[in-house]
Amino acid sequence: ETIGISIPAATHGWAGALNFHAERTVARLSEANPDLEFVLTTTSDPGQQVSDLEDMVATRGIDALVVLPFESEPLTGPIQRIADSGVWVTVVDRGLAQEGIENLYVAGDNDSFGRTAGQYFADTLDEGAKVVVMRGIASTVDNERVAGFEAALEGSGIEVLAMDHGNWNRDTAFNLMQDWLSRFPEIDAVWAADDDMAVGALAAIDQAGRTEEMFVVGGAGMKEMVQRIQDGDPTVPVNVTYPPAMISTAIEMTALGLTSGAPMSGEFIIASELITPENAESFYFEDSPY
Amino acid sequence: MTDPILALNGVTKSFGPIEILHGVDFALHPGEVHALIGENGAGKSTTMKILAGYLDPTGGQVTWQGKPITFAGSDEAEDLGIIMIHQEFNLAEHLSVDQNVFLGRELRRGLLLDHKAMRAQTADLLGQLQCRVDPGTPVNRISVPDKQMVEIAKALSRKARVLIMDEPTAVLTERETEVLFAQIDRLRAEGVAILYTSHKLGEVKRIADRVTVLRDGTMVRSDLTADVTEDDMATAMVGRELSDLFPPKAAHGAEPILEAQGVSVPGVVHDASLVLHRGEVLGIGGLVGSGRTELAEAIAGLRPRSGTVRLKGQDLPANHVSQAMRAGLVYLTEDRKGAGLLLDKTLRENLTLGQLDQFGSPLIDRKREEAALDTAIGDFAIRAPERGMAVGDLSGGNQQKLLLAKTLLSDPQVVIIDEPTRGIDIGTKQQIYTLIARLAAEGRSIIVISSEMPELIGLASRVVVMHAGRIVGELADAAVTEGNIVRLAMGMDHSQGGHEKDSAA
Amino acid sequence: MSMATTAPTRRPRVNLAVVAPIVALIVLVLIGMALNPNFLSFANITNVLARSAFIGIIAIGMTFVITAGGLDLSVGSMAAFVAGLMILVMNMLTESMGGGLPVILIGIALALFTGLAAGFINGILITRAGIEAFILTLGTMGIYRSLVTWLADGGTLSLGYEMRELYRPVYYEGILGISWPIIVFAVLAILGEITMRHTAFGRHCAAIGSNEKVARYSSVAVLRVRLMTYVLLGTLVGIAVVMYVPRLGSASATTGLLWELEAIAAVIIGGTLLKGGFGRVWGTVVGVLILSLIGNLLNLTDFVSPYLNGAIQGVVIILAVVLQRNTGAAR
Amino acid sequence: MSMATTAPTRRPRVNLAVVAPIVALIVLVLIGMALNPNFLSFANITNVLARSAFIGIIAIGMTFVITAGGLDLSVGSMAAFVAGLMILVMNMLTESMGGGLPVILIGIALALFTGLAAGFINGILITRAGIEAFILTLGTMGIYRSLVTWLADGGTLSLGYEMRELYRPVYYEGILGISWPIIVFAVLAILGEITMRHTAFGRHCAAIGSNEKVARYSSVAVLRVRLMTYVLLGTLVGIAVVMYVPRLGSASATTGLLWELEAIAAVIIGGTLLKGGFGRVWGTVVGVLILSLIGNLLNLTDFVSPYLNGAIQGVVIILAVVLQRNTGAAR
Ligand SMILES: Nc1ncnc2c1ncn2[C@@H]1O[C@H](COP(=O)(O)OP(=O)(O)OP(=O)(O)O)[C@@H](O)[C@H]1O
Ligand SMILES: Nc1ncnc2c1ncn2[C@@H]1O[C@H](COP(=O)(O)OP(=O)(O)OP(=O)(O)O)[C@@H](O)[C@H]1O
Ligand SMILES: [Mg+2]
Ligand SMILES: [Mg+2]
Repeated sequence: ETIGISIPAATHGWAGALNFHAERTVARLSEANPDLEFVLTTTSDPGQQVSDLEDMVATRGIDALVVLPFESEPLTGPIQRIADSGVWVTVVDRGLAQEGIENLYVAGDNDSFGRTAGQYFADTLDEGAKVVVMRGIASTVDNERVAGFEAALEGSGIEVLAMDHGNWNRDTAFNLMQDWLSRFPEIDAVWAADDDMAVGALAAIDQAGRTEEMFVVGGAGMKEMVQRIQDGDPTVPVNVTYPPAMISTAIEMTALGLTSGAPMSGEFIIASELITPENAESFYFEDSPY
Repeated sequence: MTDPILALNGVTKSFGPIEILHGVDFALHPGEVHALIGENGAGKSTTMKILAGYLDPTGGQVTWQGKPITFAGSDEAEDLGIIMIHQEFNLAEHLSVDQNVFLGRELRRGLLLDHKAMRAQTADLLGQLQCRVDPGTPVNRISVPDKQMVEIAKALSRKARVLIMDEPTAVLTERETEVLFAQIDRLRAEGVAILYTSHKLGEVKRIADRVTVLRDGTMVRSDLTADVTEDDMATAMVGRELSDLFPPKAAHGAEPILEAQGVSVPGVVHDASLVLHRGEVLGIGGLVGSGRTELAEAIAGLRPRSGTVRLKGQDLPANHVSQAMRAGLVYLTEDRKGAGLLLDKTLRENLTLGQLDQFGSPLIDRKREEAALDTAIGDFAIRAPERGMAVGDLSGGNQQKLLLAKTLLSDPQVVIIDEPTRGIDIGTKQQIYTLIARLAAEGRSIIVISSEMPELIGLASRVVVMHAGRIVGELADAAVTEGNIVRLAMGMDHSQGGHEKDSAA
Repeated sequence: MSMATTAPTRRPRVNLAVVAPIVALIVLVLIGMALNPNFLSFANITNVLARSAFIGIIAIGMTFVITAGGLDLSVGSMAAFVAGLMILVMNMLTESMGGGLPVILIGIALALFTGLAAGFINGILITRAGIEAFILTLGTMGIYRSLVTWLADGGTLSLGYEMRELYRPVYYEGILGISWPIIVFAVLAILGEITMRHTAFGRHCAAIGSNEKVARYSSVAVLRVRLMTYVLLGTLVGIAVVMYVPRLGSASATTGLLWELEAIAAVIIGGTLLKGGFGRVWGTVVGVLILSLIGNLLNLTDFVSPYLNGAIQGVVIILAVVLQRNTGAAR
Repeated sequence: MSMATTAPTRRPRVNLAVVAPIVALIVLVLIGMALNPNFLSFANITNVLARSAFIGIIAIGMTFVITAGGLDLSVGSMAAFVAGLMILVMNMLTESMGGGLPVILIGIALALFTGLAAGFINGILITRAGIEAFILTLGTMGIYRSLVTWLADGGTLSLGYEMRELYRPVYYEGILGISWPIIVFAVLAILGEITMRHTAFGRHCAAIGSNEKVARYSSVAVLRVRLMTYVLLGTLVGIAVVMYVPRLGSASATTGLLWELEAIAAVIIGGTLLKGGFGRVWGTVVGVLILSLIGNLLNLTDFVSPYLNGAIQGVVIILAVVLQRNTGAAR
């Protein structure tokens, strides 16, 4: 039996971790089940992802598909056709535009991701506090996170000074933060919609010597960040989870369904949790690359 | 006499602040060959470009059939039947011969090109010109003279009422020149007005009905050719009397300095051997395409070759120019534009390009470069309106002089000069001949490749002649005559002439 | 201009140059057959061909631009922008007109026109304002990419469900099992090849790329021909979009990412000279197929880490060109 | 080669061409001053200069490559690969040698050497195997990008904490408040300008780019000089990485993304001809600063949707070049 896996290429930290977990899971499962075959493809745009799916069906005869759609809308049609042809479909993280296509849905919750961080801001910051927001690459994911964040801030009286795209990239975030620091004499907190950007922002704040003045909340539970929370670093008080390991769950459940003949269908939505100094320990994974 | 078809009235032309033409008047008549002569940089090409619509006059008027006219571009002039053959090649190197000939006026059948007709007509035109180039060859694969013939074919393919030719024969041998003249005669008979430039005054005397002399952008005289002698023309151009063109030949030593043994270049040169002695001027004669250039380039390390080349007893590796140059052997290319000069760079940068290490290391000493340029401008009578101008804006002859200066800058022991006086005016020619003789007298050795028979005879004490890639004979001293060279070059006779060398493969 | 970097020994050139990309293609096909029996299946072949069509159609236009000595880096973003605009307008029309075939026809017309106009803007700025093509199209690349992000509000622009179903057959159906993109690509490739080799326009492109001054002196309308190459390219981008939108039914900031590099690579792999003066459309088609096949082959097997896919792609591209290194005159 | 698209009337060229990029730079500075009082603050100026240093150092090398008629698309990935390798080896050494200055010195030496070697590989394949530079470096771009992803196992390679603290000053400290990257960039720019204008190597680059055959006939060692330009560029990539790694102490698959385009754009904005034959290093420096300043200005203000940043960037790049359109000879 063959399982096809299609995920985005490792173009930023979180996706890298996703790749890492996917590969590790595949290696582990192939060893455990010699008669299971895996096809793992990574893509950098929706068009190519559709091509990969086509290839899997036409040349590899897959029995099940685990897919993290690059974008929901464009992938809906092609995945629906694959599902219609009788292939088991597990959709990871990004839901399709139409309900009921996939057999299994394993996902994080981007709205909750933003909302959790926003809630923390609303709870800890005073009215009139000034924050800046670093967004990711313009995409649906980014829009959902930011919408959640903004919704949580609603009515808290916190002022968003500026919001711009750090493109989930450390260097871009570093430059952006440097410029914001020159522009705003007072910043109380930074929200970065991903930990990679938080790393860049922290370096810039450190350089400007303004670490005392503000805190930074990123997201997705990068090792480095969790460590700092554990150490009680006041600049990095909390973090928000968005576990890349969800791909492992999806692959494992799919494989289990194929081999045991007891299909595991349904929805697994993994809501984002707040990582605090108290619970940080349980979010630290020594050997994860992320 | 017929009415003039195209005329200039007090035309002036300036490039920036510098005025190049100071009021030129003359008229072209149907069925007449009008020659325009003058020193390098006198403004001949500029005048021609104005007539053909490539340049606008700054002042004065161009008249067409008596009426003033301004051309929006060369297309407009061409529509009237004014066709110009440029001094510099005007061919797209990536395209084939027939594509170039019909460029801009392709023949079509419906929407599509009529390849067959174009190829056939090109073959026809080349046939008329006795040029054996295959119409399908890309232009970057054909030799310089062949390019000139293609250029002529291109002009002939257009229905010309006025044909303007800027030094068409500069790179042609006498045989091709004859072919061209036959065409000119035909066109003249058909009533085409022809404007013609050349630095070969003998040609002018032969072909032209009327000759106009330009000096420094001013017309100095305009006469019927029948009324003037070559000497008159030269005097009018240069502004002084010219004594004997060629200096006396000095005796040379017996010590061989350059020995080429069995040099072959696949497909072009076969087993060529020659010896050059210290202080000698050796000529290489032959027809277009006989392989002289290839042989010279092979010797100079510019081409892959087999066989040995020894300079002062030391082997020179194949395809290694800088080593040859360091050993004291240089080659002056016949392809000035393609291989000789960087047209978009200044005189100074071109002059020193091959010898930069002479001018200081690691940093280049600009002052010494400027000094070298001063010397070159003096020695070779280079006329540049501005020191800092791009070489491409120099007149053709002045480019050639700069190329000579550049090549000789390394103070070489052995110089191979391919067409040394291509496009150079008669006054400067004399200077260059004197220079060559002086170099030989100083103990340097020179190989002259020339398609101008008098030049070979006047300069070289010994001439080897090539035919179809082989050295077919060698002539010395009194045997160096036009007849002997031509016979060997045509491949007609292998036993004539002085002591002939056995060169069979 | 042409400085045939003469290698030590002269090799027989012409044949190798012509044959090389085809040989590379055949080698890839053989590898594919060895790797997976399904490789030559009808489904796989049509998949590969159909998905090549977008880049392929664009690369045909790029061949003319490059042959005439130009370059266009904006085609990928332009495609995204045209697709975004097309979807937006079609959605609006569906609301007001209630959908149906007319909306699709208007959408197609709009895509073609927008492509043409975008090409015209590039062309006019390059030829009249005299801006270096590389910089100008780098600039418009950023502009179109931004515009589509802005149109989509950072997310994805999607065609309404009903319209998508109606429009879908343009990508997925065809004649005799051969889908429309393949047919259109093939027809355009043939037309392109004929235009390049058998019309004055094609010849003038080569002449301009070879030596602009010579072309001008030979009364070729240099600026107009050059402008036309960009307009042609823009229109072909429009056609590619018309084929692309029914495939995914959406456009976002990532649509058409890096298409420009892929198109240029295909053109050069096909033997067209990057500095202009010589171009061949059939070579470009082969180049596009080579690039598509590499991606397809990597999906057929999994003997390496997916991280290294890019490396294998890089190596194959280089090898494909090494085969024909003798053609490349100027570099 | 150079066919100065002669417009009917000749305009005074030289001055405008020289002044144009500087004018563009000054205009940007004035806009910055008007938009935000902090723009001219010492901190902002040094930030902008320091972050320009990476691309700037690379663009200096790119100026030579382009002047000699070449191109290198691989520099961004190469930088990422060199950085990744450097970090990996430094981490390994820290384990075995226990950290300290020697590890940093070895890391620096490794970065320089790897950069040089990578440049050499590009150069040797382009000059000896005769592969079109565009394609070859597109291939190596994919290869290096893949390799760094693979080295990082898809994630991020981070320098150990201790080493990072030790190495940090190389980016953040300097002399008299001027940080090392700025100093190194300035020194290399001056050296580059001198090399381009006052040494045989610079002249030879321009000669080769202008007409390779003429250069060969003038006994310029064409292949060697061209190879040298790639080696120089590779080494400068190494130097840029040495400055880059201490900044964030990490490298990933996204490091150096699109640096190649930015470097090439800077070179061309600075007035170097894309087709080769003429280059100026100071222009490149101005080009880099223009590009950095645009980004900086956009971050210092928010009068438009951030989605449109790319569009504004595009427009400014085009405008900067329009100012000097008269320089661009061949296009
Ligand atoms: N585009 C230009 N810009 C500046 N000066 C120019 C330009 N074109 C020609 N000149 C100058 O005008 C003068 C006349 O040049 P022209 O080419 O007409 O000479 P010519 O009589 O044809 O000489 P030759 O016999 O050497 O071909 C020269 O001094 C030349 O340098
Ligand atoms: N790059 C090339 N490729 C193919 N053929 C060439 C090439 N260069 C020259 N030839 C051909 O080689 C032959 C010899 O040319 P060459 O230039 O050596 O002749 P030449 O004796 O010097 O005559 P000329 O007076 O024309 O200079 C010609 O037929 C020419 O067309
Ligand atoms: Mg002239
Ligand atoms: Mg010759």
